[in-house]
Amino acid sequence: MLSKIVRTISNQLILFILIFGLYIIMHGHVTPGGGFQGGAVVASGVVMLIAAFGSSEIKKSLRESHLSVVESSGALIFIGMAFAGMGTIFFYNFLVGTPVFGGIPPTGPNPGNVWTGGVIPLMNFGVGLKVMAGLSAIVLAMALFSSGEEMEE
Amino acid sequence: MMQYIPFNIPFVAAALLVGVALFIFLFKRNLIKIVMGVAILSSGVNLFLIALGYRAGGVAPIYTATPEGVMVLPVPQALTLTNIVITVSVIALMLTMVMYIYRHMGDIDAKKSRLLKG
Amino acid sequence: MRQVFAWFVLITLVAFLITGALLMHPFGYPPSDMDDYMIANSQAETANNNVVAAVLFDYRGLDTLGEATVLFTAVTGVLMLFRALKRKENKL
Amino acid sequence: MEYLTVHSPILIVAIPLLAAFIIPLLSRLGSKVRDTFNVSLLGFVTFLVAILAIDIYANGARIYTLGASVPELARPEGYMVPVRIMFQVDGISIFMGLTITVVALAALVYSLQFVKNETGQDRFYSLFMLLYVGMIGLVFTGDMFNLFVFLEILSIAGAGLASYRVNLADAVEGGFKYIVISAVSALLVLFAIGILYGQYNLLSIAALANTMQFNTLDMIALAMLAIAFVMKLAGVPLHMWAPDTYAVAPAGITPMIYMSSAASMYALYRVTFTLYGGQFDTMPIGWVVIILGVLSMFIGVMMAIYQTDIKRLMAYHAISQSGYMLLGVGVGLAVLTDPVALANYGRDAMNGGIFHIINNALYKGMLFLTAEAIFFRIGTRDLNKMGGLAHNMKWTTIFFIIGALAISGIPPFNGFASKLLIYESVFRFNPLLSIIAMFVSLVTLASFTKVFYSAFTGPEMPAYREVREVPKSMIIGMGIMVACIIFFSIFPGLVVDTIVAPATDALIDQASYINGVMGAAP
Repeated sequence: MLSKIVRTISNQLILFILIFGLYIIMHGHVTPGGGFQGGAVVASGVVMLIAAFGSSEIKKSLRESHLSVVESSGALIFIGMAFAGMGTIFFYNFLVGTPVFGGIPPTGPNPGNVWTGGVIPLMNFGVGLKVMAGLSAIVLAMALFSSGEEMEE
Repeated sequence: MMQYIPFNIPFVAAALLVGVALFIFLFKRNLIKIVMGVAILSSGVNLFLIALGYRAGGVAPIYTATPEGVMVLPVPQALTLTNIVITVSVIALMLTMVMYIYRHMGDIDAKKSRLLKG
Repeated sequence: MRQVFAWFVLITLVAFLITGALLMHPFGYPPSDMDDYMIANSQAETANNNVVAAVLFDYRGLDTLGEATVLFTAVTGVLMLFRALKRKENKL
Repeated sequence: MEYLTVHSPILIVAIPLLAAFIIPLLSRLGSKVRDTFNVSLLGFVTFLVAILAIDIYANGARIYTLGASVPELARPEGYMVPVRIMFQVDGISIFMGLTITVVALAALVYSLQFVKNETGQDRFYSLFMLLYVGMIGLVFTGDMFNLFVFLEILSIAGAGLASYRVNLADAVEGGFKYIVISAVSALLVLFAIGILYGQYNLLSIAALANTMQFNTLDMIALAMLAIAFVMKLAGVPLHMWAPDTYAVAPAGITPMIYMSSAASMYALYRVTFTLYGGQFDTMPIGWVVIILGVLSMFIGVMMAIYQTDIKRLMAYHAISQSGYMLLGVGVGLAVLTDPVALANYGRDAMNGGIFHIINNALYKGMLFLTAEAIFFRIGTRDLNKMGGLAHNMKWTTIFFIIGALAISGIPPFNGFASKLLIYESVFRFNPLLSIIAMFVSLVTLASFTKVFYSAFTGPEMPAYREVREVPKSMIIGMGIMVACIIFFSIFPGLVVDTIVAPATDALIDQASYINGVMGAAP
């Protein structure tokens, strides 16, 4: 556990990091970014918390089994979107032209519209969930192991 | 092709990074250094891929509020992103194993291990 | 002997790599048949401003699924290795 | 049914992948549910592989383009190069797919009891499915970068599983060695893909083969790909990892890791035959493959003689047997541009080499399982400490005898069928190679006789009086493989004609692979 200053500041900062990460995830189809990058940003926030509070403190509120469930669901969202296109073909972008994220941007440079992209924003969301949970779980498990704590099964 | 040599510096840099990594694999026996070698090898490959996709004077291949003009190739960027994530995964697993080896042997020098010597 | 051999291997490989690098297409002027199609059609086909995202999730979607799978594999592997060995007799 | 046939290439990959994601959630319902789910799911995938195989043997190779509007639309309409990822399943792919699926089914059934008392089983099965996905995707894909991604999936899953028994120091070290080798070889593959992509701006194997110019850069890329795949398949100068990793991996996983080496061998064949085949004179590459094969055969078996650890011994035999496959297919590769020689003996040599892949996967996998069954009951892999196990482990003994006879190429068994094909055809190419191959086979027999005598025969040892036969699921797992071995032994001609010959044709016939994607030749 680090000093009180670090703990207070990271407590405040985590909110901004989360919002920034979510922004990167949800705007992946319009601006640079996407699920992997945004997920990594959020996971870095979790790593900051682990560094500030110590892994045993974090373990009380964040268990790897929960992270594992979040990760599995993120992966399921991603592969589920791919399977949902199976009416035509695997990975078919079936939402283009429908009311849900179906807007088609004008060809050429344009100001950008979040309500476009078909399945891509949803896939980005799934990947984002998966990456943030996965990377956090890795770091948490490593921190717990090196501090000598036994993990649940 | 010889007249292009001055423009090919990024490719040469990538090749040298790969060479540094190969040097580590051939001469270093510390497990952490081997993991770093994998990271450097991966960086070399990433640099190579990204350099492949550059087009002179190109902008990022994103249409949102972008200036008119030629765009750099998008596929190498996707390949690089894939390779970065894969490298992160490989390194995480490698470090896990190194932690276990350290716990078992109290040392991370491959020369002291029966299996890893070769 | 082993050292000499290792140096020989290293120098040969690096020479190969640098030859390869020098023979590549001129930096900044790549061939671009496949990529031009993606740049031109990503907005119409995938309704997407970000061409890289279109490549990642649509044109080469399976690669991204594979990449996500690699990350999943690594996380599963790490958590499996760090598991408690409680139910076993021969603990660490 | 129609729907399943059309979409079976992707379903075979995607359903186990979905299962791997679900298993961590599902195992909260209890281990019975999870085990039933796993076995029935892999059974369903086996069924899908079977219907895809029937379709391919009837109607020829299949293309499945992901994300296009129809599966066969490899290129966008009116455009000259393929843009999307495609699965391209032809004779050799489905041959490997069948082999991998049979081995995976047996290994899964075997594992059910084997890991019953360990912790972390849900993740074990999740990784098992991912390893299967990696292998099957590697053999189905028609895209270079996709091949790299699947190579990484199988490497990481394999390394994680190899060090499953983390309480043993050797296990973690074996896994570490495997992952370092895998990471380096995969990154070399990626570098080679970068070179090819930079020159042609293509990633599809068929389109690359179509535009290949065979200049210096292509040769550098070929060298890198070959080094990487030989490293991964444990061919001899780069075989150091194999004994360590095979020896420590848990049962059920050793055959799977062995199959992932075979999948890398498939990748080597795919690159040398399909990507670099054609007009180019393949004689030198063929000789390189032949020399690698002979070295692997000879050095592998010579190292095996001295081993006292039963699984290390079998691992060296696995290296040695890979040599036969490389030898057979290498002869075919060397004469690829010579139609007369190809028809005379090249095709037979390749048939032998490819038939040996499936034979070897079956009996070698089975032998690994019997070795692990012994370890399961008596807790040691040291041959000097074993003895008299035939008294108590009857099934294991019978299975071991069948496997040992098959691997040594004793007549009624399937190992003899494929080895005979190799001997005869290689003899006409170069008699010396054939004599070496026969000699290696004799040494293999000697080595397995030694194992049999020291482990199974002799008086009942007092320490092992309480040893019982292994649990039922382990016997069933081994039994699946033995059933296949016996079937292949009785009908070798049928098997060669039905599944091996199409695989050979698919490797030789580069033009139809290209035409599948690029359309008829101009």
